[in-house]
Amino acid sequence: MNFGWQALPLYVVLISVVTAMLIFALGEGRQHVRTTLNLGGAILKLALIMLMLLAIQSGASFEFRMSLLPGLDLVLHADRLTMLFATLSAMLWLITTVYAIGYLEQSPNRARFFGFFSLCVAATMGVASAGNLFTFFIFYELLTLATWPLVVHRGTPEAFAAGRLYLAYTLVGGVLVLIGLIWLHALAGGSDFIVGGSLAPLAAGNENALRTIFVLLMLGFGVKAALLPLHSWLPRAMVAPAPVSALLHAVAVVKAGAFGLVRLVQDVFGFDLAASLGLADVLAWLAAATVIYGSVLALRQSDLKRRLAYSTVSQVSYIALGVATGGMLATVGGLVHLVHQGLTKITLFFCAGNYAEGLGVHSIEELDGLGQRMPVTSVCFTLGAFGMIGIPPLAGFVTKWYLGAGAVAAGAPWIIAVIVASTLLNAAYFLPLVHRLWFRPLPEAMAERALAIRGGRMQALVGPTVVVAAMALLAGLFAGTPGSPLFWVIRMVGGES
Amino acid sequence: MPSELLIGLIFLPLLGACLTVLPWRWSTRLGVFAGLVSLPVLLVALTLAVIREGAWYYSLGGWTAPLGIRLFVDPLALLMLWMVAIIGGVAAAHAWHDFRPGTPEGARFWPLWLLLTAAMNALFLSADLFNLYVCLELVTLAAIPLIAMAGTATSIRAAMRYLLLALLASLVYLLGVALLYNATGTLDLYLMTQTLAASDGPATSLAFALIAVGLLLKGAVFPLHVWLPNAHASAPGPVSAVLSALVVKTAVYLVYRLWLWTLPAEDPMQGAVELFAVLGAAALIYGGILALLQERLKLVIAYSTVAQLGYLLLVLPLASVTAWQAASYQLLSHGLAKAAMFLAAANILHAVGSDRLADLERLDQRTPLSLFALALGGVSIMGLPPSGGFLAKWLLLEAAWQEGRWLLLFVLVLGSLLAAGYVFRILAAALRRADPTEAEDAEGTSPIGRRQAGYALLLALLALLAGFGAAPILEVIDAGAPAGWSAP
Amino acid sequence: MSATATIYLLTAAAVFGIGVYGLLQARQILRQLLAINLMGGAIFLLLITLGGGAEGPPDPVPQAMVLTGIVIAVSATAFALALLVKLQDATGSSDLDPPDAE
Amino acid sequence: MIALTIDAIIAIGIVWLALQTVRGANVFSAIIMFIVFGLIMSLAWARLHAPDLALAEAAIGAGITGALLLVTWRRVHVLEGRTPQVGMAARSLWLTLPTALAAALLIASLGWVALTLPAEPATAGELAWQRLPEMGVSNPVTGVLLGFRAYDTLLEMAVLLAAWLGARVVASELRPGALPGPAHEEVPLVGALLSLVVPISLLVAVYLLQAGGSAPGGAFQGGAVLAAGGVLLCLTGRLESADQTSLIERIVLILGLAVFSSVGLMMLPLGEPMLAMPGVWAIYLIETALLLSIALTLVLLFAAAPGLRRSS
Amino acid sequence: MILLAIILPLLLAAACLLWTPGHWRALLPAASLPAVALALLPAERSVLDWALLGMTLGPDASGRPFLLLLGVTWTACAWFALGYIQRHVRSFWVFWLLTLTGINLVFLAQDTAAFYCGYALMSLAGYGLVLHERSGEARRAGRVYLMLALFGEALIITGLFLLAARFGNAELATLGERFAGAPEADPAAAFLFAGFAVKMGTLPLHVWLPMAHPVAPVPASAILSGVIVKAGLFGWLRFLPPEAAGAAPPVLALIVLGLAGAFYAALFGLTQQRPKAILAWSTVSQMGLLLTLFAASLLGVVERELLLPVLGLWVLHHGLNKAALFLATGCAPTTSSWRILLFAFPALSLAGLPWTSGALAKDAAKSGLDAAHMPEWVITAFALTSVTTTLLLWHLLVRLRQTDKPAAAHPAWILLTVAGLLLPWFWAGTIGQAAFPDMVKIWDGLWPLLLAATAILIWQRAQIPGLSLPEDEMLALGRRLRPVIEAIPKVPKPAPPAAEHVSSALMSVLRRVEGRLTQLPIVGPFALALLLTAWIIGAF
Repeated sequence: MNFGWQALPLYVVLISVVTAMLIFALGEGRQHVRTTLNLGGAILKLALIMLMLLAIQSGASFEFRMSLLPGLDLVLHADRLTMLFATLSAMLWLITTVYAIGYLEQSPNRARFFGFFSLCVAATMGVASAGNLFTFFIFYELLTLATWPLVVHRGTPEAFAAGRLYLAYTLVGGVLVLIGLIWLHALAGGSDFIVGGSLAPLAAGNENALRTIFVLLMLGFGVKAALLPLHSWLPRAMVAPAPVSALLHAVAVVKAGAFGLVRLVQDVFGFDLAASLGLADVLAWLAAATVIYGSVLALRQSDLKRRLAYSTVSQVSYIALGVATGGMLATVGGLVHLVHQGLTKITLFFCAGNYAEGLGVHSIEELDGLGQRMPVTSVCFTLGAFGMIGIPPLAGFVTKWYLGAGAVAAGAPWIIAVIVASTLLNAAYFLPLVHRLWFRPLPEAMAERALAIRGGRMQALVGPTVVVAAMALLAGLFAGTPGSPLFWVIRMVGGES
Repeated sequence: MPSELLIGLIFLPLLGACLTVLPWRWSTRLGVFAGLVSLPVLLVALTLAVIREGAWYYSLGGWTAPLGIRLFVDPLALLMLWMVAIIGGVAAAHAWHDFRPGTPEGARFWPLWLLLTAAMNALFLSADLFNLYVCLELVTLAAIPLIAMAGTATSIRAAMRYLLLALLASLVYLLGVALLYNATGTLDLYLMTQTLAASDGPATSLAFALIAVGLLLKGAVFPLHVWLPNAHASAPGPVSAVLSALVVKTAVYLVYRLWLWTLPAEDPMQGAVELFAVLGAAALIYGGILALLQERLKLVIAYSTVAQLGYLLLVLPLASVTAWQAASYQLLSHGLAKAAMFLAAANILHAVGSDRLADLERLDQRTPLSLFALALGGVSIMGLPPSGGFLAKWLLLEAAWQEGRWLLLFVLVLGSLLAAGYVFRILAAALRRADPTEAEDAEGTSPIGRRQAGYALLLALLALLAGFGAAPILEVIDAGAPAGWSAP
Repeated sequence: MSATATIYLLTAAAVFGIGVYGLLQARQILRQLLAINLMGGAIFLLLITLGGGAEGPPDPVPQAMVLTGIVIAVSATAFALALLVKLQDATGSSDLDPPDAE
Repeated sequence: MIALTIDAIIAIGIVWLALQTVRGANVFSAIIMFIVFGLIMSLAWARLHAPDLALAEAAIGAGITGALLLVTWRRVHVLEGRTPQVGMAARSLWLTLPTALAAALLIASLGWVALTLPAEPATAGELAWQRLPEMGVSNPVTGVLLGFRAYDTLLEMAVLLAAWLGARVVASELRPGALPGPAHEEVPLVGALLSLVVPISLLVAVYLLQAGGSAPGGAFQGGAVLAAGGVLLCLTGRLESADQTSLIERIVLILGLAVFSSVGLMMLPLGEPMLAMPGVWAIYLIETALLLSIALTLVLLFAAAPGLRRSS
Repeated sequence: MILLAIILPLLLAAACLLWTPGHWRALLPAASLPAVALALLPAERSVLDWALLGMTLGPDASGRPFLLLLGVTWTACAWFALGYIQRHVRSFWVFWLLTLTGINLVFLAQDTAAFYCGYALMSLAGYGLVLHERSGEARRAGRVYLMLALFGEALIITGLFLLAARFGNAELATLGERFAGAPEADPAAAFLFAGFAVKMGTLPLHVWLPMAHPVAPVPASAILSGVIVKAGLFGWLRFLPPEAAGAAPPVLALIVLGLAGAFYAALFGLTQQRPKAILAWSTVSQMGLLLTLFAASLLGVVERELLLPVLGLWVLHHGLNKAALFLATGCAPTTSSWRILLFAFPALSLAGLPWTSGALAKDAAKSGLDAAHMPEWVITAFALTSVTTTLLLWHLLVRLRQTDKPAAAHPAWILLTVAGLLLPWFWAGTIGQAAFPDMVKIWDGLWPLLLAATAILIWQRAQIPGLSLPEDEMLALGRRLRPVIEAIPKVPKPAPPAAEHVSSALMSVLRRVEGRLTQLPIVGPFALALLLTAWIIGAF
């Protein structure tokens, strides 16, 4: 154990835990203190991460190690992949916090909300900086725990039904991971994440065991990543408040699953091993099926958030798809989507939240003409939707570009068909929304309805929306700039494989 | 010096109990302090001694076995003693409010509580079968009045049922002891092994079978658990905590002692561990499902105990060092978590006036700290990280895996899912809002409520911390693994 | 083994069985307590008989055990009886499983 | 042969009485059968060379237990005016049959196992005989109880205390005590009888106590006898229940446990092991304390009252 | 200047989004002027490697005519639109300017990603123009437009992926050399061809075009038909170098497809009633001709060198004239004789009347095809399209006379008409193609017109009734088929599973079991059974 400079990843995790605890301790009153705490924690965390980022650029490495059980360590470290995810979450946490403060103004149970919110981010940070599967699993499960209160936050029967479903899926998923983990532990001991996989030496003679382990872990992570047969919790979880959905979809839960799949393929098995066992293909097929299926279902939703949810189901699988395709280009595509999907989807959810809060709009039919009532939000929404479709120069395009090219380079051109089909479907379910926003006349009733967000609340809600939308745009537009997510990912993949 | 520590562990609570019988307030306070607060201090010294010297015997009165009665301390006993000290101590602190010295309730409560503490300490240290019978009876007779202190019809009925079955159990156990004494000529748990290895025949196996059934009854192992749920659920909070966390463990502890220490490894009676495992598995599933069906908070927790005891029996056939670690850690983390949950449930019951799940809405507003403790305890019970329960489950799974027990693995997993089901059912009930738009009401928690919640929280946090401090604990525990389990 | 020992051993076995049957079957708690005491008696008889009581010199250890056992039995019975009264106060019935519960 | 016949008769009697206890027409007769069962048992003890047990069974097993059962029966059934229920008939066959079957199997296996047990002398027992002289008493049972296995006895006192404490917890507020009130009608002869019996019981108790060292007897038997005297006093209204447990009563209640523990602990500073007896005097001291505690506890349990006081 | 071309319209679009265009609206037409400058001034090139996937922008030889067309047409149409657009003004200008940004980017892009970026922006923003009227018809047209545009994009991106796998974000100028021999070449070329064909309105992907162009407001139709469709051709030129076609280019098939489109569209246009629909079909027809030319340029590097200027000239000519005709439909061209004259110039130019820019382009094309060793029938067929075009434009004039409502003649129309007359000549001069026709060529240009005139006369004499067919011919066919499709029985949904009942039943059973188990006579035998089991395990 080393609690010095090296343990920075630990402190990054702990900041959120401490924030959460303080918020819980503070109770429901004392709004200003809570807000200060929230923002202070988020900013401090972001600062620390930036510090780590700089240090890593200059060749430093971070690792915190603590023995939990004989032969099993809790390892928190910071590699490039960690930093990618951690930076994204820290940044989006800050923004989402601002948004949530505005969103939940005057609503009950804010202490609980923000406490678990912080805890959720702590878990996400842990997931990001986990240095082995065991540690990963710990935070992965913690994430389940921290999210559930957020999902059921509204306290309505639907919320609880959704919470139940969420738990049923994620806990079963956790169990699958656990079994896989135990098996792996029996085979390989407490193996740390190693670039290119740590299992290659074991492959001979253990093929079937490794296959089974992979499938177990894949399904386990797939639950949170909403892979095809395991996705139904996600749309139902939409009963949660908008910031939660945003966080759930863009940063925390779904991403943690996807991140797990990335770790699984990249750092546990290594792509070469996964491919030689035929596992990468399995994952790729599954991801591809999810991409299509999610999109098709999204088409059929009439509730805005549910449509976005199914869109998430589809989009997140790009990450898995990219990683499972293998090869430099596709991997870049998959990993960079981690960031891009996050930025884009959080934009959309913020917008959905703005519509809901501002005018009580929940269903797609009610979007008609809202471009006039809420132009800024609508522009952001449009940007987000285009980003999802993959229209250049938005971030989504960059992803698809690398994925598509990577698919060909990796000799799996069928994936192009998947991407194209998904793009078309994306367009099919997003463009009608954009159309409604801008080209449909504003109904009388809506024109007369008072806008419920104004003043400071307006700034707190629209401000973050604009920021994330701009980020989604800039991440694509300036993809070639050093420091962009793409740049980072290319260095990561290029430098490491 | 170390042996005096053992004496202190038993006799300080015992004499404390005597003091509390006296009518003065100071005597009660003194008795409680002498009997409870001293325990952790003694245990620190004892732990150091055990680490330094390993396990040892102490012959009472200087009469060596088989003539006299010996005390035996080893890491397992040490673990149990620590649990008594910590869980019992925190529960006592919690009870201090409801059973103040000087009140009639206090006067009735504390002597029994201290006797119970002394009895458990004595039981965990005893190396003599008949002495263990006396200890078991003392535990029972001290615990059941504590249940009845709740005074409700349910609690009295539950106490009665518990008493009848506990007496049956004791007698069945005693019959086994009688047969064993005759077959081996000694009552000492550890001396008996050699004689047992030489003798065989239906008598010793019947004796062990009788003892097993007696202990299974006392340990509330499915299907003999029937007395437990109502008894644990209807007792006063601190009593529930101690009953679930410690008292039922006494029987499990004895099963461990007898099967892992006393019975020779090649004795055919070792086959009974498979039966235990089957029962454990059934308990895990059945208890889990029944917990899901309950409508009252404390009943859910009580059925959870039925289920969780299953884990402790499941381990028996695995016979590996991992399994040993798993069992020890399950003992510890379940104890902490379950006690936390019962204390929290008591606070909730006190604040809400009912523990029906339907009445528990908005607990996060009304009793936030207690709910938090309940949830943290629940996390450990579910075996979700980071918690002691998680590590225990991990070790269990690993042990099952090492032995290639797939069915067991499946049961373990199913059990933890069921646990998640009932824990989250509680939490869902607690977070529910009858009217989601209703404005928050800032019901301040009273200082007393906060303190009471603090005790539950303390235990819950300990259960959580157990998820991080396993390495040193297991290091001590490993040294105490039974023969045959320590081989890598 | 002497004939005396055989007789008393069989007696002990029979009484224990009868006690078990009585405990499980009786409706009134008083009867159940009687049955428990019968079981206790049977065990004591077994202990003493096996302890060489039939041949002498008897083994003092089982005798001491039985003496302890008797005191414990009376303690437990006394408490159980007090609890019984309380049960009747609290529930209006001195049965655990009133016939209508079945 | 005659001995064997006696044994057989006793055995048959025991089994028959046990059956009657279980199957008795009503609870009251079951209790009576049980008391008789206890008396016959003490005969068996005598036949088995266990005079200590014979005494204890007669005094405690049959006497005190019987008194407790009867007084409780009265409180539960008679005072409430309930008609005694028929014992067995109410259970359906489906509930009875498995139990009966299981019990029969149990009897068979237990009997079989007991008969096949090798009757080898027990090591602990032999050792007890060998090392009895070190104790300074000649009654081996007392030697075991207060010497070799003194710890059991000590904990047993704790059990007794727990029973009383437990009984206090569940004491019924609705029906205070089983004792007749002050307006109890006095039978003329009772007073004379009492003035004879109670001192005798005291005398017998003291005798049993001091005899315990060498002959059958000891604190338990003595305590039970003393308790019997107390019970009589209660039954005749000489003693009545008090609202509070007096200080003296409290001290006496814990006396056995406290004295026993203290004596045991006393030797620790001298480097002796715990519960090592410093001498015969200590055994008698402990026995006296035990006797007092046992007697008072049993009387209080019988009276179902917090305390006792002399009737005004 | 290059950045200005991109950013100026973007800034103006943002301004329009935020404020309704007020007195500064006069600036709006200027947004497209940088394109003119880029077309005419010496080449420059900006490398923006920070943007997107590393952007390179700059005009080149093949792009300049397109840029010129873009700049002139867009400016004129914007001018026209200033007065014409009265409803949804902000929306119009935002999309107008975004479309402009996109197409600027398309014509300037020197790398794949930037090209695609512009192309997508153009296509999507174009949707806003198509939908401008918000009428039901506009919606339908918009939907079809969008669906086909997306379909095209999908094909294009697929092709681009195939390229990107090998070349990354390929620089377009050197694509040709690298293309040769790449295994992905054939599929990539096929996808890209089909993708851009959608924009070009190539048969059978033209469905959107005759629907979208008529419903858009006049200036929008003008640029849609005049400029935007050319982006498809530009894409072909950019991404399909002759080397791409591989060993056996299906050139002939493409030529046939192009010619078939040219004839079919022109003839189908005759069945149309609305002037703008007629013009749209004319565009489809003309694009068929461009396909023919393009196909010929696929034959080899030499042919490409030869035909590239011709294609540029043709683009310029058709774009300006078609845009002028569209503007004409908004200026009541039949209401006075000078207006008819003004209308006739571009019309006749399209028909290929000698001395017009149309004749210039056609001559160049024919000589180009000749030089490319095209079979004679191709050239003949090519010439014959002038007949159908003439017929179609006559039909247009007839329809215009029947439908015209009085309207002011906008100076932009005049400007554009003049530009259509002069600019191609100017351009031909700069690339050395300008030559006054000799007699052969005059005859070549004249006989189709005469043939057409004869046909018109016969038609009018014979009083053959006009045929009226829907604009969206394929979709109409589809609508006919719908009942058939709907008649296919659906698979019935399976009944909801009975799992809930089972589980609740199980629960109640368990509750009862637990209740019973608490009774001694039941739990007791269990205990005894366990005892015997344990014993048996141990003893036997």
